[in-house]
Amino acid sequence: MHEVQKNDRSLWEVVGDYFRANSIWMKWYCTGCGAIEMPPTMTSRFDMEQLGMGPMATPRQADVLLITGYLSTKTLRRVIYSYEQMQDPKYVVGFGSCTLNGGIYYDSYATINQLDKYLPVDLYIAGCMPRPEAIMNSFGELIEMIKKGEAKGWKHYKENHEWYKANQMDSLGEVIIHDEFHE
Amino acid sequence: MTLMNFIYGFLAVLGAFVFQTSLTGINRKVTARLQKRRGPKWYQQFIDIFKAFSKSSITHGWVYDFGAIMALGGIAATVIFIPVAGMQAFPGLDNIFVISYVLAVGMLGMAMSAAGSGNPWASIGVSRALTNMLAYDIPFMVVVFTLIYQHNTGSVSELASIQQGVGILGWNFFKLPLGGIVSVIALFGMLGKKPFDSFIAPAEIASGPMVEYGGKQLGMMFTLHELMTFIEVSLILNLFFGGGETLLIYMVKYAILYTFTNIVSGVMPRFKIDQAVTFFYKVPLGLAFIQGLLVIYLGWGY
Amino acid sequence: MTMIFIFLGLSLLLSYVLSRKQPTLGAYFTIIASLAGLISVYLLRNSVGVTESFYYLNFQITTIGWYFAMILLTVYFTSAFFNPFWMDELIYPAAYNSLYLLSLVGTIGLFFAQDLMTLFICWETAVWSSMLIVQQGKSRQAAWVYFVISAIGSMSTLFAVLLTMYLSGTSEITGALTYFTTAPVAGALVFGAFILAGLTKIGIFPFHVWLPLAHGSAPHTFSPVLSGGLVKMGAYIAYLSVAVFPAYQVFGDSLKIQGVPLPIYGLMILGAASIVYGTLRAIQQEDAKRLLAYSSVANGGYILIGILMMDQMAFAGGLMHLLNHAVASAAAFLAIAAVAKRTGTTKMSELGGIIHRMPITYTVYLIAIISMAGIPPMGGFVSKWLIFQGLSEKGLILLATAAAFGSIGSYMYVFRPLSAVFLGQLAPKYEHIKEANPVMVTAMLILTAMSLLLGVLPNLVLKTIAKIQIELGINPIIVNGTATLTENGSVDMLQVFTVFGFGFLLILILFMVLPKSRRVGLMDTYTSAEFIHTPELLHYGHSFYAPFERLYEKWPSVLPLYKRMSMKLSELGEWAESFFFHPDPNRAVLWIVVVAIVVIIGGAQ
Amino acid sequence: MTNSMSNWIETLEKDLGVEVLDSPAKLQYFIDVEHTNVHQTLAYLRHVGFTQMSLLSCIDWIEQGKFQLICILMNWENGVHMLVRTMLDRENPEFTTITDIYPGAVYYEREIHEFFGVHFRGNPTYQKPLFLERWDDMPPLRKDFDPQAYSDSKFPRREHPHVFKTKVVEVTE
Repeated sequence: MHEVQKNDRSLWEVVGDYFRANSIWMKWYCTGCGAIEMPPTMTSRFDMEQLGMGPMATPRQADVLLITGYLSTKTLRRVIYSYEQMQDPKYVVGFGSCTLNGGIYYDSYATINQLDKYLPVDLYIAGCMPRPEAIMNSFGELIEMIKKGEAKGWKHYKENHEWYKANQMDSLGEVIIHDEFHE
Repeated sequence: MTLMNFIYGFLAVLGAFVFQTSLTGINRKVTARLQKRRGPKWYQQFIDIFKAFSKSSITHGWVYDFGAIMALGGIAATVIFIPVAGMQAFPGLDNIFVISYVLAVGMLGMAMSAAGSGNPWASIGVSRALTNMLAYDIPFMVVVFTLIYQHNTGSVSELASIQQGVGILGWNFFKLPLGGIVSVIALFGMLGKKPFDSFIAPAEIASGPMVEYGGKQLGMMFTLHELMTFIEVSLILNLFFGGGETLLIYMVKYAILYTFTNIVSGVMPRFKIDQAVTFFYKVPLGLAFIQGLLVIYLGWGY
Repeated sequence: MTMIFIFLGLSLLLSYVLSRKQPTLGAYFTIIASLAGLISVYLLRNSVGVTESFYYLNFQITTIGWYFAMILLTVYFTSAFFNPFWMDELIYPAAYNSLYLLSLVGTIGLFFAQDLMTLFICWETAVWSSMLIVQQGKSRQAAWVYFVISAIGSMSTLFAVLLTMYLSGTSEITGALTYFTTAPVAGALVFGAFILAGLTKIGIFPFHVWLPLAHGSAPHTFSPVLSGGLVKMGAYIAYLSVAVFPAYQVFGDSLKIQGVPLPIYGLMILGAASIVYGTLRAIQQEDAKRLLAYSSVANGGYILIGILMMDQMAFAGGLMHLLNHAVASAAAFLAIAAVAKRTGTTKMSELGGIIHRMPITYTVYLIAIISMAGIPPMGGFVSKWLIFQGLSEKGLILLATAAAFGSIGSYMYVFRPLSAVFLGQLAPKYEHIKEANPVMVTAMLILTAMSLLLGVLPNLVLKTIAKIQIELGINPIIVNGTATLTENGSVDMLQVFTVFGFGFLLILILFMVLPKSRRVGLMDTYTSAEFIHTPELLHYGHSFYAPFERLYEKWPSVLPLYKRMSMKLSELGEWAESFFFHPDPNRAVLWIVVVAIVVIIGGAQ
Repeated sequence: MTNSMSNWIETLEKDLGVEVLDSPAKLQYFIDVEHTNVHQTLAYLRHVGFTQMSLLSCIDWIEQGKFQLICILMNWENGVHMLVRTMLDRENPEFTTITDIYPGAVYYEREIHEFFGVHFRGNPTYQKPLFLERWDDMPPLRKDFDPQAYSDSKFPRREHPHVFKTKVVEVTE
């Protein structure tokens, strides 16, 4: 990952990070097979609401974007469009090996191999789909990262915007699609 | 109309916000226990609201912001009108119609700023919210009409003080049982609780009017929801459950009533909007009419 | 006072001559003429009781007449500002300008009429002139329906006037009408005829058919006058038939419901029916002007109930609602007219996002609908509150439900144009429209300021209404400072406004303290991550309340009933005609024989 | 095979002059037809009762240098599936559209063109893209297309440093 400076957060940001750590709203982008792991994490056995986490309906309201599985080029365009609609301090969590290195679809013409070339990923959860225990453990990790100010993916995206855009362009050709089905 | 009134008013708004938000946090735990899970911390609702305030936000033009400010301003003003345990920041302003119509200012402000965001889901949510308001408000207004006819006064604090001092049976809920039931059902509609929450349905219309809110506007909408809940529950409390002699009794009764609505709504499905209208115009309106005729022509409930 | 009528008559001819040469000049002249009329009538406010005559028409100034005339003149004055911009769209601009002033003269004459014949003559001038203007609008059929139903009103007024003058001997209104305390049967007949005229003109339920047609298709600049002004003529007639004509004594012995005699209660039920009917139909409309027309039907119901109650609170509420509704619906119609001037259409599904190009028109429309819906800071709330207090004082539960339905339902139909026309996505074809013309904007702002003033300081109007109530002998509405006191509780609108302002200020500070938000375009909204590029697809303006409208889609409307009646009538006519103008001769022979027999028998008597 | 079933197959074979092969699946038969008289067969079968065309798909026999078009028809009266198969040359796969017999085939033809490159003369929209957005390479389902090479070139990978937790670095200016 990238080195993290310790002392560049103002007081307003430190307090904000405390609130943002204890109340994380997720935009469930159920892209792949990992989405089925979320209901058990929410319901009575694991209950992610005790960490202050809960699903929200639109990216405008959400803080964390969960990419829960393989990303085809068409889905990645929609994910990038949603990511840019989210409000700053926003975080991305990549589920499973398909976002890490392409997973079982490493050689497919339709799915991308590595998520963090296109979006700044703050946290990967390994597994070909991680179980709810792994998800709860990694959410605890995410909360610690936010509290300490290490989840700076959104700042990284802002600073190296051209680099991300260049990667997106040569892999996807174009993000906003205007064709017969999207007029 | 001195400076003290305005300070009392500000304290009333602050107190209402703190009391209701902590009560919502406790009720999120109650709903969680309903589903056999542990549920969040009791101050989770505070954290959610302050987190929303701490995030950056977008705007779709001046009407988007003006509507949100007008909505929350209107509702904050209504909280100042509400008599709590006999105390009022501005005495003489607590007429039922003033309160229920200033509520409409809040609803109109939110509707205006939601429609101003240009998102079709927000407009669909607003059209459902207004239809829902037409559904629950007519039976409630008939019951309020009967109360005014019976006690010859429209002021909420007087209606509350009439019921106090005679023990439980003095409450209007027992003197006018049908009216009490109708008003509690209308309370579910007012709060947008489960059976009647098709206008903020997260799955169907992406949380309706709130679809384009993020950052500080979303925090304002959450505070608006908390204050609106405070107004509506305390309105029903004062009219039918005798409002509190002291602040403590008021808060205990308020908590019981609000938790009751939460528990019932925790197990309810969701009406489609036209089913909600037909439901409200069959049973509650019928009960309200019967109650009205009983009071006017047979003189019961005095 | 006759000076005013002479002056307006002259200005009528002058405007005709002027606009023959240059139409917009004639239109600007109508503004000046109506302003002069407004000021001169205002100066008459303390010369009550002066009677003057003009050949055989004699007038008398009464506070109620003065109050009605002032309402009407404000509406005429402010909508006159819009005349110059519609000159090119009208077929006969010169006729329009002169008829505009003629209908003004007719209605003022009606309010100040001292005897019944003047009343009828002024009623006819107003009806005729407004009908000829409505004809210049989109559809001739609307003008024809408008005239037929007004004709019902005129015929019943004529019948009542002649019957009263014959029975009571005098033609002076108050003297003639009070005669009927002694002859209740004829009194009931006269009351029925008079109130029928009032109902047709206010547009109450069975006779409301002309209102959406006439308002919908009248020229844009005349419909505010139609709904703000001319509907008040019917309210005046209703006032005459209940307050001046001693209705409560004449029907004193009939069955009483909660202290209200049965015939008057029946009329109130008609008013309540028109509130419910107007609201339900307004929610369905696709065209903004027809929607506002149906809202005038609903508000007409409030006015009728208020006036018929004749008690301390609801009567004052009814009279004040006259002014509030006139100002609010005139402002709303003018705002829609301004939009129609810029975009060329009033159909809501074709518009959208106009606020981004016409913000002032938007604020005018917003204040107008807040007052029309009866929401506190604006005037509409005070009058609806008084009417509801009056109803709950007397315990009329059915009317109270209809009133509640009307006011809550009005949130729905007033919000529909707000969201479909002004908010939502801005269509590219309206990208470069400009704000309304400054002349138009001043007219609209005058009306907005008035409805705000009425909301914050209702005592200005309630004092005059209290004077009217004293003249009628009912205990007047008590007003101290800005608080209106009634038995069922009081409301101090200035305090409500300050507390509302305080709340608004509080939240404004909170909003300013927090970090500034980033401006984002309208198309950058959440479309569940799908790419949509045409704003028209993303604008939700068509069938806005579809689930609610489906509930009463199949309810029968009154219009087909009238159509069937008119068909039956024409069939009867043809059948009768076939008797006399039949080609084969034996029909003629039959009639000769019949006539012969009649002559013989007659002769033998 | 019930006797009523067998005799209509004989009439079919007699009329079309083609041999109906049985298939392992129940109520499913094959017909192999030359690509010139596919349309008469389809028209006849539609007339006989096979009103529904369930699927039109294509197989790439790269060894024989052939594309095989398969049209699955279904008869609602007796629930029989009939598969009409024909072979096309792989170098320039030309075929005339069957939308005049089965209008529903328009999107199947578009898909086959997108994934195999078969040209369907007479179908105006067969060249427009359907599923793949901004596709810039040869039709992907042909056997001579190498997905691994495409994936490596289009979606590059970098080696993850074996750091499992971000180190917090003390910045000393």
